[in-house]
Amino acid sequence: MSDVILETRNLTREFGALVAVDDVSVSIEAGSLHSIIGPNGAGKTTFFNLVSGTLRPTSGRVFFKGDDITQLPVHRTIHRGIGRSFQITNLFPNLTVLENVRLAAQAMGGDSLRFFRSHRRFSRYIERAMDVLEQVGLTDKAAQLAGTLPHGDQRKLELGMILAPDPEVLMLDEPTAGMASEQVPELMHLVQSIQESGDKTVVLVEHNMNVVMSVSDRITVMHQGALLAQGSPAEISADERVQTAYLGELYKDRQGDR
Amino acid sequence: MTTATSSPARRRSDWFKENRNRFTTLAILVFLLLAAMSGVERDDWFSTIMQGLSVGAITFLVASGLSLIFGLMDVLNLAHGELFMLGAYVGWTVYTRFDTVVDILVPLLILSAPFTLLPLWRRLAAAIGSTPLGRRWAGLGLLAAGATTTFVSVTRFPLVIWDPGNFAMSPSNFSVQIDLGTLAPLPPDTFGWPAVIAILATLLGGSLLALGFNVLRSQIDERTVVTRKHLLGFGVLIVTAIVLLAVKEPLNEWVFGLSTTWRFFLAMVVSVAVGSAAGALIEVALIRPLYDRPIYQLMMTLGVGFILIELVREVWGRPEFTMSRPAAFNGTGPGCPGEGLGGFFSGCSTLEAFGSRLRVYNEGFVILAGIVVLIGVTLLLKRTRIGMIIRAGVQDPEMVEALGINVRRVFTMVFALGSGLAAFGGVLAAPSIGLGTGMGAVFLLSAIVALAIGGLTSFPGAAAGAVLVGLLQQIIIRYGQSGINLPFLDEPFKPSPTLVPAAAILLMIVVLLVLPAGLFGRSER
Amino acid sequence: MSLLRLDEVHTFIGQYHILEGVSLDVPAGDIVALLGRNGAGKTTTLKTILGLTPARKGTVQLDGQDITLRRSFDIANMGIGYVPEHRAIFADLSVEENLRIAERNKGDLAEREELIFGLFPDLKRLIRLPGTNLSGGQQQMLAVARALVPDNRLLLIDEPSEGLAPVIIEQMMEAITRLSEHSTVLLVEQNFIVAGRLAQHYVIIEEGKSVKAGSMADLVDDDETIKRYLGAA
Amino acid sequence: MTTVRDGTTLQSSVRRWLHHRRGLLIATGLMVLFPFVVSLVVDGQGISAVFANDEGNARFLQGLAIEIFILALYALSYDLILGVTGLLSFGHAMFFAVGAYTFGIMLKTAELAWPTALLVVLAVAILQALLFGVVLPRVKGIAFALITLGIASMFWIVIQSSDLSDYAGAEIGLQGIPAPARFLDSTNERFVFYLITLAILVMVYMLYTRIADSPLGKVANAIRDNEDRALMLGFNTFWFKLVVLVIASITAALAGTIHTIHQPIVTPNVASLGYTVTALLVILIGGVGTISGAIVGAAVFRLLQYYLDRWFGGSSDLLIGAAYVLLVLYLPYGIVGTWRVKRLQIADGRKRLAALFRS
Repeated sequence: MSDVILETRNLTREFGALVAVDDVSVSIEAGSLHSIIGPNGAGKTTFFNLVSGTLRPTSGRVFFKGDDITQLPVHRTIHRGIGRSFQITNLFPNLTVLENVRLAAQAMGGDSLRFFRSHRRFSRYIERAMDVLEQVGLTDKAAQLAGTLPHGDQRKLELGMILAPDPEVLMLDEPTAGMASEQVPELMHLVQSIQESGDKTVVLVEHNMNVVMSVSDRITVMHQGALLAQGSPAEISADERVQTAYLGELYKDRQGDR
Repeated sequence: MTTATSSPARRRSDWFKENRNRFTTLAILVFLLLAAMSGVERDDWFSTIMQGLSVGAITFLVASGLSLIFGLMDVLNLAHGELFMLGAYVGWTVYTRFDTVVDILVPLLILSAPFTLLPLWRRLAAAIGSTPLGRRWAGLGLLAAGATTTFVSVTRFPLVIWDPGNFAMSPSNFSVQIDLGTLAPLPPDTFGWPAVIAILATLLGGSLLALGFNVLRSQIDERTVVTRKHLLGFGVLIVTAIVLLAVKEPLNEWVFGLSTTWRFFLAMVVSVAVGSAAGALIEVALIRPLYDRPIYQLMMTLGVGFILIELVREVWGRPEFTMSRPAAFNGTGPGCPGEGLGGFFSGCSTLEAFGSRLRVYNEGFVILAGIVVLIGVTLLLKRTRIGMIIRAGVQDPEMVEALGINVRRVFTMVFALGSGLAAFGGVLAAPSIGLGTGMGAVFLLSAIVALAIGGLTSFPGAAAGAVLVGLLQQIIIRYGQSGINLPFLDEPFKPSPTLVPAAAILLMIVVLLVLPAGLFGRSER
Repeated sequence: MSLLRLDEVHTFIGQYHILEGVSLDVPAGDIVALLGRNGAGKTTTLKTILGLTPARKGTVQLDGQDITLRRSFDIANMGIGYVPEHRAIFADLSVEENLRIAERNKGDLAEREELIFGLFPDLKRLIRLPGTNLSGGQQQMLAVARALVPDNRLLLIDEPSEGLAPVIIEQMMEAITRLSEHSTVLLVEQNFIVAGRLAQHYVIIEEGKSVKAGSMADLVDDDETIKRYLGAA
Repeated sequence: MTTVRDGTTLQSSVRRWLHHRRGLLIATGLMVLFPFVVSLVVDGQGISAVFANDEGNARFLQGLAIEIFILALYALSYDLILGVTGLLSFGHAMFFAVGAYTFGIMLKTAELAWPTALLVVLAVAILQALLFGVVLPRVKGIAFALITLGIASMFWIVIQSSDLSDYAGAEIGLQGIPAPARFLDSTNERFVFYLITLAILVMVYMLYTRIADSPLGKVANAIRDNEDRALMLGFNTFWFKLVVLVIASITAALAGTIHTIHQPIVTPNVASLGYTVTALLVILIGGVGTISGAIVGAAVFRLLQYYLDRWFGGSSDLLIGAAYVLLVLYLPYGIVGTWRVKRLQIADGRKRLAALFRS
């Protein structure tokens, strides 16, 4: 068993009476691809927000490589090496594609407060950004305004912005949301190659069951804020509770037909 | 980002916990006020409170409109203070120079009459052709032609004899000077042309303008037909104008024969009407095109405020006016000052109560008017359908529109209502503080401070904030007379009256830093 | 005869090009499910029909009438009810006011009281409560009920099952089935099981484009399509 | 877009710099020659008249130009806050007025030498930016606008209150400020002072274009576009906003200082909301967020104001207000902004034309 890189202990977040995340303890192993699934409203995005520091938990803690990062503000968790993407496209629409990624790369360096040199002199960020753009396949659109990209390319750009700072853990919130089905395998392949080649950990929230089952090392199922099941893809697809709660009655019937 | 999807059912204890900051702040504020009051001599405290409430009432009238507008459409109307000022000037004009109102009203009615025939212009506009560029130039050309015609014809009406300088004179003074020959305005019969031609030319001008605006409208709408209702509206406007023109002299005499109380009442009605109309016009013509550019909207209202000030300077000139209190609140002599709270109805200018002397107008009538507006608007919001729509719109205008309600029209109505309230505040304030082009900025600042303290979108918050600001200001003024013993000064520090608004602003900054959403405001949704 | 028809609709939100060609037909009297992944543009399609995010290209027709450029309130008044994704219950208004605000003519609510409270008996009990005090399920009921107050021939319902407990989903499905006897329904639904049970037709949206449409009965057996576009099941 | 670090010689990089900056260099040169041209052509006097500080159009127009330079400096600083970083501050007049008043009081009441006074201005400018900075992490958007409006209004009220009349001269303002030095004297050494202000403006402009292009400026752009996202990229946006405020505050205070030397009178007007609106108007005319727009806008605004006042007298403010409203409605990108947008279209058209000929 490899080391645990990211761990939550009894993480709970309430919005008034609604318990969006309810006593969730998850351990994510370094170098693994760990998926979190669950129906809409299961609390996956809130869970992401708690881990990345966008939201504060009502109770419970988050550990990264053994350090307690529960109270760290969001910009600090990124510097620790946790990159996080968004379900809803969240870019700088009036800046170019290159600039979006370049900024993400620049955020990691210490020169962002320098104001007397042209940003072009810090060519390592531009080089890094171009590398990333090539990785996600947006090189030829580098000069375009991010807001004018088609939806699928915006998803790729979003991924690029996570990659640019070279984080140890990538938290991807439905990276394929809204993408054309032809592009999905391509993107997932990319995610997988990043995970394998760079010794990175990927935490993935995804709706696409096929994708999840084929790429994940481990799967966590959430339902109505709480942890329903954890295990390998095989274990999860065999788990009765998961099938009834998440995949639904109809799915079970159809499975029976086969 | 999406967080939880539903807004939760709150338990009572949660509610208290969430509002802890709010209660603490409120408690500290009350404590501070009480502590401040304890330093004031006993005889003074009642009148200080009443004066504070009076200033608070005027501030509230400005703040309430500001709050309604901001709540519903997210526009911080920085021209609101100038609408307040406009209300004061219009009210003053009706009060002291009713004759000018008739003179202005006649061409205005004629000019606006063609606008009632909207379907006609829409059909004509639709016939004009549909290339965007062509329509644009045609529309601008029509507007220019209309404006020129209007300008030439309107100056043929008797209103031209009202030189700005003349406004400063009382009607009697004015007629005396004319009799003496020291003042020689153009005689009213220098119509230039016969009245009929002037009227027709104005009608033409109005028609050209109406057509021009409709040509410039992007949507072509051919569905509408001129109905009897439209014709009726047109007829009423024209007939009113002609009748007014005919009965001008006797009407003026009759109005000047009324008591100042009645004239004050008339002034309130007219300035609220003018304020509302101006507000609606500003919203439709200038704010609406900018709904998707909020920062420009803010800049626009700022610019409109400056234009209103300059317009007032053009029309009324630069001197500052005073306005006498209406007769019902201006009595002196035997039986005055009135005794106790019953003195309110004695017709005296002052009354004695709780060991303090109060001015019936300032500390009685104004506060009363403020309370009436507070209750009236609260009822409007809570009990009527339009109030329901406003409350819903504050939260989610898109959903309201999706229910089949014309939200834009509601926006215009609320803007008009808010502007009307500000104008009402202006006319109420005029007898106690006088008129000047700077009055708007002063009260806008107070109103913004009050709103920020109370919570930008909260109507009760506007009232609470306004009262707090009013009280605080009066207490500071009172200390300005007696002095505060500060630990590090030898002599008591006597803040000058000019420093008064600064105290309220300081309070605002502190409150905003503790509670960014204000006392009653809802924090971010 | 189709009640609603979208033809190559393109919609932008600010700089973002969200819909890149959506065409669909909603036959009168049926339930049509709009399917697709998160972010595909389903909600925007509903908003475009209502004119809340107006189409820049293409046409929207209601009953043969072009409504593309009409204002939202105008479109709604032609008989379209909208149940938005996050319910959009007016928190400051009581349950009764939330219903009353939807009246187009005085007395609409009184006329349909029986239907509404028959479907959702809970609401009658809560009638005086402010909207903010309702639970998620109750809010969803209220949102549907609100769309029923005026006489609507078309209902646009966005994710009625989202975040609800299974029991309440059942109740909601029951309600939608019953109200579809009165009006046509265009339904956005993530939960394929719910959509499969309710709708007669489906339209799949992907990357802002409508890519596939047909009868729901066919789709339920079409594993290939489900796998490809919907991912689940 | 990638930069290539090749073995460029010093000579070629200087040449490239000159080429890159040719517009600015030409404009600066023209402005240096401007008084001589006016003196020769309009007044019919010799070149020496300019040095001799003689009365005439040349002297008057130099004064007007200095006012434009001051306004441009002030507007530049506002453009950095509002246009580049997207912070809507309604208290910018205070940044200017604090510089003007501090410098005046230091010279007149404290009788300091001008370099010391300048240091005091610098310190006060940094201090007031920090004061604005205190509220930065708490409030955003409209609340920030309100608080800055509040702070500036307080300053405006305090500065004209009678309590401080010994220092700030209450409503009349600060008068009788001595000239700080022989060469810092707009009355007796106008041409020298003209050149100094021109030089300052050119330097500040170059600094500002650099800032806008620097890593800091890029983060500022990101904050303007989507602050939450910038935060989630790992930028602690508070520091960036604070640095921007400090730079803008120092620039505006410098503009205020020059104003004090030029006018030798400081009135409370320069602290009023109206003066913030002036800055807003200037960058609106020039183009929000374009940097050079601030200078173009300042020139257009001041000349417009001057000529409208000459032609229409009292009604000129009304006309300026109307122009403002039309600008907001119909020309939101301003002169420079619109030109930049159209320039691409023009270049596009030219390319299409060329392609047409080639085929």
